[in-house]
Amino acid sequence: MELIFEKSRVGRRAGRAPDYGLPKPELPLELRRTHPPRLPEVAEPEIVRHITALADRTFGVDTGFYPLGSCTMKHNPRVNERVGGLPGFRDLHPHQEDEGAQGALELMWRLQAILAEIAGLPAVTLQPAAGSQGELTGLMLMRAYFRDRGEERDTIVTADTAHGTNPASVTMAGFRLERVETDARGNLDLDDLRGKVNERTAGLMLTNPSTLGLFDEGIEEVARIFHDAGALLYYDGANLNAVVGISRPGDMGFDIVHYNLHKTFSQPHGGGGPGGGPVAVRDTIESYLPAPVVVRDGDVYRLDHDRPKSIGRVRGFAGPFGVFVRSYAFMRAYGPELREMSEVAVLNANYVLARLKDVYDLPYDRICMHEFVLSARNLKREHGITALDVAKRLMDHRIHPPTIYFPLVVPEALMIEPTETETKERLDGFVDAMRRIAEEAAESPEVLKEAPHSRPVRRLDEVRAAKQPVLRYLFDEHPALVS
Amino acid sequence: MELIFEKSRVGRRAGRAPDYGLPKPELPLELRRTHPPRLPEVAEPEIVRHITALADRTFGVDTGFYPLGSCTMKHNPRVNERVGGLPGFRDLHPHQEDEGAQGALELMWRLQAILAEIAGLPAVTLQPAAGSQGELTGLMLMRAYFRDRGEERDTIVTADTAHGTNPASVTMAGFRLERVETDARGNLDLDDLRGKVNERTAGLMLTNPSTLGLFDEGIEEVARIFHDAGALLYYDGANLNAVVGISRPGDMGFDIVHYNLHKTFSQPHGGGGPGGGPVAVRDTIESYLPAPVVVRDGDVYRLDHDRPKSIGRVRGFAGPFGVFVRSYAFMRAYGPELREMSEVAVLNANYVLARLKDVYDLPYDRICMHEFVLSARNLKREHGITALDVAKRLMDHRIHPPTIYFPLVVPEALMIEPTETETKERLDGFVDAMRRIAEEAAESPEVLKEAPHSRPVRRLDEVRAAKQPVLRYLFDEHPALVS
Amino acid sequence: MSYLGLTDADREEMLAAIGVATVDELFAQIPASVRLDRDLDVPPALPEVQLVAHLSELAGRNAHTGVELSFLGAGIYDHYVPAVVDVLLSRGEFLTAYTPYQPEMSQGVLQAIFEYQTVICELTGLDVSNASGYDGTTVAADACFVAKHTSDRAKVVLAETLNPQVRHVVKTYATGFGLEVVEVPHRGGTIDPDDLAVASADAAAVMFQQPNFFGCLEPAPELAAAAAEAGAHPIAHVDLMSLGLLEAPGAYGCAMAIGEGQSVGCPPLYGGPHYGFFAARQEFVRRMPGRIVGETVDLDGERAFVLTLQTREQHIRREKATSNITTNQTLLALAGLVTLTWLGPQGLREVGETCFALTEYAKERLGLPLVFERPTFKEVAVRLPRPARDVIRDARTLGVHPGYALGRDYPEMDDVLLVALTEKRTPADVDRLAAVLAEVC
Amino acid sequence: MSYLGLTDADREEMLAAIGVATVDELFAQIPASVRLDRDLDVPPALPEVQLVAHLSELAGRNAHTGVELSFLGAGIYDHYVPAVVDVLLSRGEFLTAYTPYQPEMSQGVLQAIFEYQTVICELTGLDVSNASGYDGTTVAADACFVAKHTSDRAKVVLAETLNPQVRHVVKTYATGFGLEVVEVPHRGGTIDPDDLAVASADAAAVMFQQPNFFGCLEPAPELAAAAAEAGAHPIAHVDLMSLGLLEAPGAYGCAMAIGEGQSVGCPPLYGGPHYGFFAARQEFVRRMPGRIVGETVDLDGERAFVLTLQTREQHIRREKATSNITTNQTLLALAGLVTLTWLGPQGLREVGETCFALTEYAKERLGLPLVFERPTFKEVAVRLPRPARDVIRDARTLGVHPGYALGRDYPEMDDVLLVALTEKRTPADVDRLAAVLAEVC
Ligand SMILES: Cc1ncc(COP(=O)(O)O)c(C=O)c1O
Ligand SMILES: Cc1ncc(COP(=O)(O)O)c(C=O)c1O
Repeated sequence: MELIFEKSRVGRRAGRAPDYGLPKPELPLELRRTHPPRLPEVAEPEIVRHITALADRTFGVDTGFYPLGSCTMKHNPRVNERVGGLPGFRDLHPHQEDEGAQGALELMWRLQAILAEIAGLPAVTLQPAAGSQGELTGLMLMRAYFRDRGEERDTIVTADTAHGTNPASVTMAGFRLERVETDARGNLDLDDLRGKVNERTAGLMLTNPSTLGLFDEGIEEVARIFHDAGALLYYDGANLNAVVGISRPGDMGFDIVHYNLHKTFSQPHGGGGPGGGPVAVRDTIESYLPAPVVVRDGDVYRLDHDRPKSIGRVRGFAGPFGVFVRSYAFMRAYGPELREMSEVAVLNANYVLARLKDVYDLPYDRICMHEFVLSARNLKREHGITALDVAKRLMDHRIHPPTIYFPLVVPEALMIEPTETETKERLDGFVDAMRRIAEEAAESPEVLKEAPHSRPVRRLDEVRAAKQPVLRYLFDEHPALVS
Repeated sequence: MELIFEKSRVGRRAGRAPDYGLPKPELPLELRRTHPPRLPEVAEPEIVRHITALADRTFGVDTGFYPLGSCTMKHNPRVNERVGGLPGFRDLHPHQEDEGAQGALELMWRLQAILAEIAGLPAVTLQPAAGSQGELTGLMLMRAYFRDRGEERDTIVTADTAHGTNPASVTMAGFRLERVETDARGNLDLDDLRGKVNERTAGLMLTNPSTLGLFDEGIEEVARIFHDAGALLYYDGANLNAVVGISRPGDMGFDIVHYNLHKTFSQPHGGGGPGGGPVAVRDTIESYLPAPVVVRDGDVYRLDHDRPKSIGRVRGFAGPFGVFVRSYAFMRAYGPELREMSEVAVLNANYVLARLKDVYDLPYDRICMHEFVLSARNLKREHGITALDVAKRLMDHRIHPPTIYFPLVVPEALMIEPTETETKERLDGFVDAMRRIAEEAAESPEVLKEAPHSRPVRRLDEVRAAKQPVLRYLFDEHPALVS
Repeated sequence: MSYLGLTDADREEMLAAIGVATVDELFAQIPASVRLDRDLDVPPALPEVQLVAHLSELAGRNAHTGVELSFLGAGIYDHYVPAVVDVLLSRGEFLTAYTPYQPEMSQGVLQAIFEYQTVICELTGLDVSNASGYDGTTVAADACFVAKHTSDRAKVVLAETLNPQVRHVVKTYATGFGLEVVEVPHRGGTIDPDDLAVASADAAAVMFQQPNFFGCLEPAPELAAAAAEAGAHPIAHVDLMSLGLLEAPGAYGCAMAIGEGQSVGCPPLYGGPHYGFFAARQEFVRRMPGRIVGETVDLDGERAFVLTLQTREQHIRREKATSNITTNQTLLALAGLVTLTWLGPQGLREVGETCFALTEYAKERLGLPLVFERPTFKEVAVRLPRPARDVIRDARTLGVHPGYALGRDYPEMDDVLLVALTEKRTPADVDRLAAVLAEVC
Repeated sequence: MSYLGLTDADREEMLAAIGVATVDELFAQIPASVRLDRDLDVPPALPEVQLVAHLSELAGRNAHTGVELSFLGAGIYDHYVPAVVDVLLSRGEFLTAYTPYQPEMSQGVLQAIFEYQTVICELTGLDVSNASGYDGTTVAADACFVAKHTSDRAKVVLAETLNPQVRHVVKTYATGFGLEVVEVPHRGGTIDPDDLAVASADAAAVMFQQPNFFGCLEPAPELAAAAAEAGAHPIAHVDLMSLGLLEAPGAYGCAMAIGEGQSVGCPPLYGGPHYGFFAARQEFVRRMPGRIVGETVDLDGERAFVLTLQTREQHIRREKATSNITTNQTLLALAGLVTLTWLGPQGLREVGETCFALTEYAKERLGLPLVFERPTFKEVAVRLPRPARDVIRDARTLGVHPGYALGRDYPEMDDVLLVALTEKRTPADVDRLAAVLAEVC
């Protein structure tokens, strides 16, 4: 398919700015643009067709089943898009005085309250832009908390199953990293853990249920170990979809929690974003939260910027407001039945697991939570078929592949998260496809090696992409098109 | 692909009505529903996927080139959808008092004024729902006009090239039909015409340019013949896209004109509709227009229902208002440059014609207007390839076929209307496809006979559809799904 | 221009290929005397920014349901249109496609229409549905046309309780159809079956509305029986939104059921575009107007859908066609399909129950004399101490539009207000209406 | 529940397949003591009708640009977002897809990001762009991180005329990064190159904003030169909407260019979500944060696109990654791409010219003393006879929001009002602002 630059012709155009017939002022010469940018020159009809054609080459949850583990690719209710587009939200300037933004502030305040109840922790900041930034914020909060106490703690413990963002956040926050092993049941190895927690330990970062889709059965003991050492526990909320209304991180002993609004609370993923990563904390940590915070005085809501102990701001304004509107609408559509959301997410995952574990290896044979991790190592051993081959072949069934090769502790990992919004028919379709692929691995492995066979492109040369990076359109190879 | 009824399961649901906890009144027993309707039971996620999958199996102007002759499948600007959705329009009740609808009334009044200027006729009714209803309205206006004059006229003359709606409208309006021939140049045959116009003749219905895409060079004489006989001329505006700002029906001598807002003025066709078919008339006919009409008193706009000589209403309220918003926005985006719209439509058509007439027969070898009609009779004679085969093969080039087998005066007709919103690249792509198909007709006719090869379905058994009509889903063949 | 893609270079090449020097030459075939030798006298072009500003300004001068608490109904109802409908309307493939003449290009829209026809048949209890008519008025004229041609009778009987606009349009069409139109007056808000029996003598069809224009429930089964008795086709004009609770017309012997589809899937939009639905018993299928989609198979025997029974239509039968309709209301009809799918049988029933309950609540809360004793569904006529038009004017100054002035159509009802209740109104809204009416009456 | 599709029968079958009797058993692995033994204490579920009513009520209590004539800017600008952007945002395939880890499933979004990277490179005059950062503040922190790791220096210099929120976020991140942050005060509204030269000594990077937070045009080329002179990476924080008129940062020697993308393609939306853009010279590519899409070929040699240089990223490099970012702002960045495509080079230039001209018109029409003598682009700081906060409060009662109170960030500027002009404002709007300010001052 042509790039938009290849559909460009000198002199074509779509948008025009109004010309109010005012005198045209002159810019200082040395600041003026010397070469006009080579933006595409295309009239509206072909812009619309281009977007349409690109969409046709993109697979979303609306297109079909998308069990991408750890990403909670649930259905995105359309009413959320409708309310997200209300002029009272869309056209509200973030510098508007609080008196002129009471509805928006009330929405954020209500969202904070619901999030706090779900986490079982009292105070919430909505500012972080995504889970990863929530992590960084949480670690900054730990630093501030200990500095305030005059304690010198420089180490953060993470699990070997942790998502890459955890260690990356640890480094960005200026902490040392300590890794702890997973035991045979998929829980944190308590013996290994005890040896690694001491007075230098600032805290733990844990995903629970873990990236294996397993709830840590020793969580109480884990919490005790850290708290006894005066350290804090951080909850990576990426897997919260398993336990909303069922078990609260605060009750598990976590002191700081991030939510991924684009996972658990259905902000559409948008091909990579936007997201939202609010953070909830215990009252002992509240005073360090990023400013501003939404507070309520009687019937009036306002942004409180006066937080002397705050770590400061981590992004612009009070957070990704449009995401709040969608997630708040999502929560209000469920009410207390949010519990049912998690129950069905777990039921769906266990059903698929039950129907697949006889054909794919299951490293940790337990009831899972909202997702589970299979291994294709049996197919690799017997037929040389890898997790990648399985993933590519699924595409020919019009199913998006699961997350693969993560978590790292499982070889040939296939990380499968069906989510609660799928019907049994969809789950059965996936099971049938996975079983068929396992048969094909034996019957016709070459078909899998060559897969996909039905997509707009075949497998790509990723090495070439990295070795000879071409990261933007090379106009000079197409001089005819340049203005 | 499954039907929505096949995705239905008892107990699934999406929408809920609010329950305000009021007492539940009882309906009279004899009026109560006995069997619940078997509406689909589907949750929102699969509803959205169903719509998405159906869209993927539908080809629109947004998907690609759509030169469907006589239908003016031009690009539909998206700003029109945006303004069409403004709450002030969308949520305005049609029974709202005029004082509460001044913005809507002003829009309609302004639209009437622009339409009047384009037709060169003073008075406009916006009421008709589409071109066909505009025709019927026009014929009713003729009847009222002559009745008022005490004249007995019962015959309407139409051209042999006329669209089927013209004769159909004549019958519905209770008139007799007289058909006149087309001459060798594609104009009305004046000799034939003279013999058919007399004191019983109420009027002429003519499309100009004709459905052959040719402007009637004798239009002045045609008008003279009818007017001398005391008859009226009706202009079928389906082809107005050729002459906006260039030649006005009123100046050609037409007394009554309909517009197709969904063709010339870009109301999206919506898979079959909605449309809009306003009618403009000479002042001598104004008093018969359907009521209500939008009038302006000073700065105030109102619906005038008090029209004693009106033929009455032809549909509900004042017309398809949402269509008016879009077409008005379209006209305001162009302003007087609407002339350029028609110039480019005619330029595009002639360019394609020039590049195709050596490979397909051209029955009337003239410069065309916004569309033209080729004949595949040469391919049929030499290779047994019909217009239908050409049409089906175009699909494999991701191009929507032109209108075929119309107008009836041309055997194996291919009626091609590119519209003004296509780029030269698109036109060239179409020309290349058409030329390639002509080659294939000689090289590999079976490939054409079997076409299309790349659509979700192959050619259909249309005879069976008509012989054993299945016009709704047969639940009884799928008892499992029934609630 | 934003919507045109030709560059100057393109134009030159194209003119050369055609063999003319200028675009003007292409118009040489138009006699000079009928060419426009000046620019169109229309307002100047607006860039998109200003276009949106201009239309927003116009929209801003309309009192819509977002700024005024409204109880207007009288044929157009402010029911909730679900967000899933936005998905349909925003898909360019549906928006920018036309009538599916080429089935291989249009299976999606064809299947959707087939599904629409099915839900219409289900709701009305009849055998066949077309792909939509213009609106609730024109389908009534269509039905009379069908009735005339399936009987050798030239009279149609209309209930006076049938929407006045519907009766008006039928009369407008009647002359051309060669139909005589007779109206039967109501007694206490509904039609008396005996009156109807008398009027039905040698009528081709009898048309009544359920619930009727006053919001009252007609003795529909008896009316249908009386008509059938006299050999006239009973035709019910119904509200789809009521058919989760009210009996299907087919179940009480109607030959055809028609109506305005707006209440299901379309916002009021100042009167359109909406869709008219048309359903009938099998025997009428070959006389039906408009597009009809049928199921068939392709060369591989796969299920597929196609426009069928086209020999009824103008492009084949021309002056012998059953109608002249071409462009219809497909996109709106599909909005109706999506809405009905979203509601499902329970949802449709719930909407009906909520409207019904709110109406009973309003009767008691408003404390105004009811004009008719008959049972109602979602609309009620109350008598005011002052002319309804004045009350409406005064109430609007308080931000409430209390309803429709029946005096607009029934001169003897100048003091009657028709109040409509949809599920979007709450008991608190009704309380506010009561307070406002108390204040201005 | 509307979003859940399991029937009771489904649940039974599924539990049986799993081999448990109840859903509760699935949660047995959660220690009882940490289970919630009550319902969540959250507001009750709302059917869609009421949900929309509730959110509309909240939205209705915000003074948005449709109900208040606003001259607010200060980092977020009310530029026109074209309707073609609606097409992008309403396509479910883009809306509901995630990061394109599997290129064969996501060529559309990958190509779109590649096109986005290209236009960012074109506008900034730099070699590489990532697929977006969170916003205009976090990309500034990212840039400092890159600067630190591509120099062996631990100091960053920020212009005092750089958006205060940007400086604030850089400081928040600085501790973790091990960075020292130094600020250079302005002289008369812009940064003096000599001051900057001094401060730049052994700095890893120098960051300034063009146009700056006061709306003034910095002597950007001289600032970049001064920084480079001192061996510090010059980083420009720019407004994409200005780059049709203003020189590309790459052209005057900047190592990196970053900024808030909101002005191009995103409505104000009370602060987000928007997108931050990040462009740099080739040499920094392997230290850049975030997703980057590259061109390659598939097995058939066909052009295709894929996420590349992933060894920079957290999922591969973990604690050694250049950033922890995972979810980014792709959809908004693509809204920017569509907007820039719609504008094209002429459109972008015209928008700049219109804003520039309106600003000059405002300077003269408002007749208030200008705080700074420097040339401006689309924003101007004027001195008021009263505290700006009070003037804003009073002006709002007249339906006009006159601008931003610079005293919020610069205590010494309590009487300074920052007025922003986009192409959506008209000369008549400026006249109205002048009248209102005259009235309340
Ligand atoms: C386990 C885990 N932690 C953290 C993250 C990072 O969250 P986000 O993508 O919202 O930054 C993710 C998702 O990518 C995740 O799966
Ligand atoms: C020549 C001609 N006349 C009349 C019509 C009928 O117009 P409409 O489809 O708007 O009813 C059409 C279009 O179908 C047409 O092409």
